[in-house]
Amino acid sequence: MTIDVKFFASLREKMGSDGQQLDLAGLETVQAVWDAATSNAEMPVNLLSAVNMEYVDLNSVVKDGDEVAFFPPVTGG
Amino acid sequence: MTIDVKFFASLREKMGSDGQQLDLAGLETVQAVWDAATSNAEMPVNLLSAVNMEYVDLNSVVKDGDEVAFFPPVTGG
Amino acid sequence: MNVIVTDKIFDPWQEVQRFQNDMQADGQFGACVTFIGTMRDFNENTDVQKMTLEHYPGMTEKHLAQIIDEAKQKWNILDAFIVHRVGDFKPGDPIVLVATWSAHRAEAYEANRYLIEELKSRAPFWKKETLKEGTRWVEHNTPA
Amino acid sequence: MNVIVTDKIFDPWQEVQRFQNDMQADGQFGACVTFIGTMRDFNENTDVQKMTLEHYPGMTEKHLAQIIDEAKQKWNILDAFIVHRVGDFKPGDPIVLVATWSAHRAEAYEANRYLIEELKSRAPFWKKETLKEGTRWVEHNTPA
Repeated sequence: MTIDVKFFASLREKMGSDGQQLDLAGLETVQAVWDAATSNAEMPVNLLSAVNMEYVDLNSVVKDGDEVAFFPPVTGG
Repeated sequence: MTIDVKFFASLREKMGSDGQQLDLAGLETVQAVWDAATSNAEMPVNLLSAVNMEYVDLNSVVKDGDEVAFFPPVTGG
Repeated sequence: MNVIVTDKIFDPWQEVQRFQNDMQADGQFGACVTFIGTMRDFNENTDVQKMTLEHYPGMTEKHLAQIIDEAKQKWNILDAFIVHRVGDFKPGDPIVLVATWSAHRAEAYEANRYLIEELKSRAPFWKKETLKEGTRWVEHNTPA
Repeated sequence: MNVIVTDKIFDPWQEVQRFQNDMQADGQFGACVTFIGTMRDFNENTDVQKMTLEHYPGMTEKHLAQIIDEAKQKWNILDAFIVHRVGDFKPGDPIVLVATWSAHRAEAYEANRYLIEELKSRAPFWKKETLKEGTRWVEHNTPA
């Protein structure tokens, strides 16, 4: 299945990329998407994740075509 | 001494007057000013009183030249 | 002038912008909260056609300035501004503007709320409504 | 449109006036509360010269619309409006406008505060400040 991965803000700068398309096999979680997208990089404390623009936790299961985003705490307003 | 009495809003309408100058003798209170200004009319519940534009209670003593105002609960804003 | 009492219709957005420009505090405030009270066409389940707002000239301004001083002592705000109209109103007309500026949002919100609650309980204004069946004095403000 | 995310400088007073005119609810609301967040020239005791605000297009608008829906369920408000700018800011520039309208003041205040607190904790925006000595990402918002 294909997953669209996105990085934002300081995480985007740290990764040197705003994301990528991943091809993953079988049942996967958000944590597995992170691991695949970052070659098992250590996950920053306070990292937030969203699937299809809704906040999720790392154990959420993703499906083909999902957009999975990772980003630091939000600071708008 | 001379006291400048003022009535506002529904009280002004009820009295048919926005006030008057009173000549009073000796030490007087706000209650006494009311009595003299209204010929001992019954005082409305919730009536507010001010001397020289500061809220006071009915036992406050007035002095020559004071402006004494009576009015119903305020409803601004 | 932190307090304006006027018998002319006013544009609250223009007033707050003008006051803010005059503050010359750009970059110092992170938060501005405004409250605008507007005449409704109903009150206590009755249609209201017109309203007349009476005040006690002098005492009004004095107490509005006092509550602004109190708010400045209680909260770390840069400034506060009150405009209150008197005279004859039609539904939709602005009655009062309360604006507060501070570095952080909590102070601007809390001071703003304080100002309107104190204004409503202490500033000598009185509303008289014109209904279909005649007129009535508003007897008390609704509690906060 | 109850939510606007724009990369252009905006005049919060013009926006709120335009939105209120479009509501065509004159006479129905007695209270309008607005919050305007503005860029300061200091943060955490350091001078800030510029700021860049990044967002997650799509997710931002979705969550701003969600919190407005929540506020409308929690409080009896007539309407609510949020404008949030992204891109490059200089001190004094408006960042965000939150406006709420209701018949009585308590609802407009409470819904307004709810909207800005939820926006700050949930809407995907990120601030990066330019200081004299370089740049820094703002790591978290100050609590309410």
